Amino acid sequence: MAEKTFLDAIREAMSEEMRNDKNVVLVGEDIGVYGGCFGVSRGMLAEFGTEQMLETPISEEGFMDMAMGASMVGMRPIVEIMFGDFSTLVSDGLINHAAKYRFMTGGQVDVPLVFRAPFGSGTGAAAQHSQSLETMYTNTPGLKIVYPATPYDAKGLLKSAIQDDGPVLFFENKLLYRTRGEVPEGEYTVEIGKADIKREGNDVSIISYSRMLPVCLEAAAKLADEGINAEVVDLRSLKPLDTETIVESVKKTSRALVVHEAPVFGGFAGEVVSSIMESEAFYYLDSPVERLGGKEMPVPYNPDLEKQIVPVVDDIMESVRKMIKK
Amino acid sequence: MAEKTFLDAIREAMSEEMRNDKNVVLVGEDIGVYGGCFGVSRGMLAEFGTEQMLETPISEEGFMDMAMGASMVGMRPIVEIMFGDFSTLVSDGLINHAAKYRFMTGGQVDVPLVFRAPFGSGTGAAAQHSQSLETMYTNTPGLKIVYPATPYDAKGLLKSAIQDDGPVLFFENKLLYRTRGEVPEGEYTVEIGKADIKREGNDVSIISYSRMLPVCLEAAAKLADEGINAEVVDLRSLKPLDTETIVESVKKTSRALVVHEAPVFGGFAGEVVSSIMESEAFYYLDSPVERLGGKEMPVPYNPDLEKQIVPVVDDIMESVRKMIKK
Amino acid sequence: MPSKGVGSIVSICFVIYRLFAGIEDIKKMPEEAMMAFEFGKKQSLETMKLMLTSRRFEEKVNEMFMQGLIHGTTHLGIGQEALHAGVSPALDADDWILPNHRGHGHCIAKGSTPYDIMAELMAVRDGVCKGMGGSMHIIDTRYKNMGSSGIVGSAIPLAAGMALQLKREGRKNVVCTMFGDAASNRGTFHEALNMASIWKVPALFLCENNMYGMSVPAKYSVSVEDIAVRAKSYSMESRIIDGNDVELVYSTIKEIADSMRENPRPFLLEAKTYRWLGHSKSDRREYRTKEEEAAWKKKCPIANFKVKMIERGFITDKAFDKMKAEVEAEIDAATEKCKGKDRVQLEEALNYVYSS
Amino acid sequence: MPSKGVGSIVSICFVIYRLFAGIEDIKKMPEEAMMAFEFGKKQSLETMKLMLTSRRFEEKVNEMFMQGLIHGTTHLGIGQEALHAGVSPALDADDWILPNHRGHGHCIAKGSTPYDIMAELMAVRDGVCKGMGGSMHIIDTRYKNMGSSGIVGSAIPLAAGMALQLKREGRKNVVCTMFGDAASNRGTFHEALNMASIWKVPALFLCENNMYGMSVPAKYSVSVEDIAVRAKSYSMESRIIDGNDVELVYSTIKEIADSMRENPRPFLLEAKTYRWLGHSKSDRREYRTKEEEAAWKKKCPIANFKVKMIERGFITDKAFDKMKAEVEAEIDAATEKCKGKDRVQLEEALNYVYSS
Ligand SMILES: Cc1ncc(C[n+]2csc(CCOP(=O)(O)OP(=O)(O)O)c2C)c(N)n1
Ligand SMILES: Cc1ncc(C[n+]2csc(CCOP(=O)(O)OP(=O)(O)O)c2C)c(N)n1
Ligand SMILES: [Mg+2]
Ligand SMILES: [Mg+2]
Repeated sequence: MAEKTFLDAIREAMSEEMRNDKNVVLVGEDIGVYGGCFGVSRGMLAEFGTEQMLETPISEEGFMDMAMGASMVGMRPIVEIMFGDFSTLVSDGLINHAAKYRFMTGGQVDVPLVFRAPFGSGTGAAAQHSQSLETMYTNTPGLKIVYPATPYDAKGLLKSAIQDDGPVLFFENKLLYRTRGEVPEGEYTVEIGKADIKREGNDVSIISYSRMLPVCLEAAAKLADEGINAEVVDLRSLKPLDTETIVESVKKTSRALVVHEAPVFGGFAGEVVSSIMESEAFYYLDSPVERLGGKEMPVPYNPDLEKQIVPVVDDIMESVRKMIKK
Repeated sequence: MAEKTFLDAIREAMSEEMRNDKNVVLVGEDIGVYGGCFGVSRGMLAEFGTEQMLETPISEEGFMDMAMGASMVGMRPIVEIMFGDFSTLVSDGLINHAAKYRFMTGGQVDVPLVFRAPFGSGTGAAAQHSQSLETMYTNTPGLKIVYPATPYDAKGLLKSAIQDDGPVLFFENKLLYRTRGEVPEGEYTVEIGKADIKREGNDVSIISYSRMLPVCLEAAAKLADEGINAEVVDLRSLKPLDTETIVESVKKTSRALVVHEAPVFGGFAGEVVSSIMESEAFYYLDSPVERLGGKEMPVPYNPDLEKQIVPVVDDIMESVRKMIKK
Repeated sequence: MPSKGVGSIVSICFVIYRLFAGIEDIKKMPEEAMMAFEFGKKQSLETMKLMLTSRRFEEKVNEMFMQGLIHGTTHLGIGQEALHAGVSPALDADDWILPNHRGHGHCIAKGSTPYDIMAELMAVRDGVCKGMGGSMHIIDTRYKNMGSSGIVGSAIPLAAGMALQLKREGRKNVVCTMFGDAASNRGTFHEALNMASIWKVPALFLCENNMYGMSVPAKYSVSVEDIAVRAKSYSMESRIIDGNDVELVYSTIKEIADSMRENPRPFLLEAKTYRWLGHSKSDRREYRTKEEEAAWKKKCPIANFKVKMIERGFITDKAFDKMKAEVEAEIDAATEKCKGKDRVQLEEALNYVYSS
Repeated sequence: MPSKGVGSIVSICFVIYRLFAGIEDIKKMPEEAMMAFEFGKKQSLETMKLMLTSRRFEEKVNEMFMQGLIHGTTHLGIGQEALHAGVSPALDADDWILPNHRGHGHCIAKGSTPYDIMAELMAVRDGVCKGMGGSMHIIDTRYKNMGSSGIVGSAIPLAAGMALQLKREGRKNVVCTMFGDAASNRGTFHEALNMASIWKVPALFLCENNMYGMSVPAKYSVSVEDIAVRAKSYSMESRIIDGNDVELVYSTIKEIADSMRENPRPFLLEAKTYRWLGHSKSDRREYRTKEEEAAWKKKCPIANFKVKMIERGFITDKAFDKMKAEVEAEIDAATEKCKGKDRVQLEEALNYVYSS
């Protein structure tokens, strides 16, 4: 298997699907000659031309809605926004339209649309270009949400998302773009709604997704040196959430720590905590489930602070150690 | 004390504050002669004139942003949108701007803006006019969010919101508008960030807010007939959340049920559950904390279904009974 | 739906005339040429029936509301029947429409029966959307009606996107979206018309300027006298017409749509009209005068077309009354049929949430 | 900032001339009158210094990026100095500006020192925003600079709202917001200009049309040749100017702003210009030709104004070089001063989240 970057994996998934189906169209700003703000689509214009690469004006709300309109009559658009923060500009299309048209029409219409957006801090882009806004969408029936952490999962999940007949939000993290991992050459998909145990262990379940996953894995590796055997669960899909895998893991380990980049308060971890609370895993708990996430502030430009507001390896190790001592 | 409707309470709070300060301005669609989509501002145009009543075109994003701009140089706007569902159109103003300008400018600028929006189903308005979208905002540092259930709290919290120097989201529920309660004549405020025990009890804490609160109270009254003594906690503010009151209540009752109208999955209850999980109340729990909320579907027009997708008195009683049996 | 026979031929002549005449010539075009378009008898009768159906349907909905037999809210299109009967019949069956929230009449004109829609309003399973959508979301894909969004102005980009896909597929079809004067103040209008223009998509943006957005006069909220002027911002063609003249609506739509088929590009058409009733059921109409309402009622599209039909010998008072009674009976029957019909249950509704 | 003495007098005469001349007269206005506006010596020197400061500041930022001494990203305004030096000096101290993301030069022209801004870019406490905002959010309320939003186009309604409040308070001040060609495609542009028009707020919408939004040519993304045309959609006055001619920029802004003070209303001004460097640091500029870049470099606002100054005997080559060296030294010193300055700590930053 070839080692590829997360970014290459995304490009490969799109390219394969676009080759298979001329109705798969990438829609977004500066995706053509420029190759996309982060270079995701670099080189694709040459192969797919303007028929499958729709370069848009700065009109996020409008092009999201246009893509959705097109998707109702045969297009299978992949809508890219430059920064996930601009979610605010497309939320009407996603929440009030894409998520609801199939339902409101009594099943007459499908919206096979993929929405791709890069989230996260760590690039010095400050408060309006660094957020993790998944909770804008996790409470919306009708949407599926995936948030991969590895190149393998990115490619497999993106292909599943493109093949899905409903709207799927595919969230990316900027700091993962250059990370590498094995990506098989052939066709494969990763099922939406299935978590993945990225490391097995018995002492504690560290449950995470996206950019925090490698941080959790690093913490787990270091904890192993201390004799603590952490299991690391990669949610991969936030909606639907693979409660079963979470519950099985926690039943085995009796402890759980949920980690994400978004601020703790109101963050997605609350859902994970509740899913444990409501399952039989609750009765297996040796200590309360804990959450680690971003601090309660907009992302600062100041790089010292920018680093301090998201959980780091030490924070995770410290939380786990305390939990185990209890 | 006079019995007033929730709607009158809101009008009274706005009118009092507008009388005290000419820079308090109501901004929104059809708020003048029409008196607002739900009649909240009926009669106010005569007293406050167009100087303090800014009737807008259908340009939600634009007038939210304009109000915010005005607020940075002296206005204290109260922005009303007709349906909370149009939150999607103003989320850029609220999440990327209002919540962040004070922070991004290192404290140079305050945004004393109140955003009012009516949420909720039960009026036959279907999927795009019936949502409860509080979780679009609960994960945003920089915003305060209140969601009152009684006319008394509505008036007191709205006055606090208007007096606050930062952005406050004031959420309303359409089905509460015509409900009545005592509202004192004089000036008073309710502090943002304080929950309220609306009924004392020892057997279980039913934690809720807004429209579900009266439903919970009704369930509690009926449970009393069965000898079950429920305490009903009205959160009133979602952000900041009064964790202390929640924890004290749960320590006393050893059981908790969280109830809201928004869909369960990804709903705000997750935050409440986590706050219990993370506190000493966890060790007092006799049974896992449970959640009740909306079903995983857009709000249907079909009125039979519309009633079935939100928790009713029986659902709450049933959950409590099961919890107590455990 | 009216047959397109007679009218179409006249209309095609008219289109050819206009195509060969340059812009200057159109301005100088003799009155007779401008007035040239008239429906033949058959089309006149069909058109009248459509207008009467639209009007009666709305009256019936109003009654049903009063009786508490329909819940929620609704926006009635009485007064705007010339648009209902003029637009969809001028389109091809495979052209799409996206009416706004005030669109029952358009939906009927495109093909849905009064029963299909009344059933939706009564939230029974036979409704076009199985009772899931209600009045604000009458969508009937059988007749290429992608219906309305309840978010004012958001269907404008949806329509532009649909037109883009039709063009990509090489279909010679157009998408016509109707929206109000007030909707033209949404940012979506601007973004969609700009993109429609740069990508030359066959989208016909039809602004039904009925002078009010809820209680707010367009004179106050729209910074320009004629909304059609806004087309200039997108290098887009535009035109203003009397939206109460059904023959003019029909011939204009036909001319534009046919021209768009050959040469795909967007068009902004502004039709001046008026809604007789309140914005929605709870509207006291304090924001406008009885005189204004009376003046517009004189421009009733039905009454005025009836006069023409009588003049042309296509109908008599008696025949008109008979047609009206028939329409009334038909709608009453359709409404009766809805009563007691079963509704979708929770299990089934869950199937509509996610695609399978 | 340049003194407003000499230039102002000329400018006022010019304004009076234009005010008395009707629109028709302006069109017929003799070339000489149009060309009448020239800076005096003092203002010329100050203006030149401002342009050089803007240019040198950006060059320095570029260097600092290359050296890894500034992180994040930045959008440099080299080539657009005539706008920087022409706009804010033409405004009153109590007029507000809201530059876009490419706005360092405007911020300096409005009053912030290079140190204030460089400190922000280096994220130290002395930065205008205490290091919380960075390049995309240079806000300095001391000088009535409400800065840029990183969300392209969203500052347009913010500016309109500020202007509304100034008008409510009866202040005779204007708000000038700068935005790019690409920003004119955002829905916020449409919504804000419509409301600015109906409420007649003193907002000067300045479109800095530098022909590209990132890699996308305005010719592709903007459906109209001149963005100023879009003013018609809002019954708004507009004008197009050469954005590289600093005297023209200054006199135009002054004329419009002064007229808005007396008679509050919005205005759309389009200034044609060009950014010499890439959109941001990672841009390879594959979307445009070297020839095009070279042609625009010939229209360098600094070089061209230097020629005029020499012709008018206001400066010599030597004096120019000296000024350049001084500016360079000043910016180097400001930059050095930033190094090692302390940064805000977490506890303090928490205070900025919520108003107290
Ligand atoms: C974005 C949005 N804002 C407000 C509303 C509430 N609303 C529904 S219809 C309407 C008036 C629309 O006026 P116009 O576009 O002129 O259409 P008309 O009703 O006159 O046909 C309003 C304010 C809405 N549904 N969506
Ligand atoms: C809403 C939004 N979309 C996209 C971006 C990314 N972006 C930043 S600047 C820019 C180009 C803006 O072009 P223009 O408005 O012409 O200003 P210029 O950079 O040319 O000065 C883009 C696409 C953004 N910041 N905000
Ligand atoms: Mg209207
Ligand atoms: Mg530009």
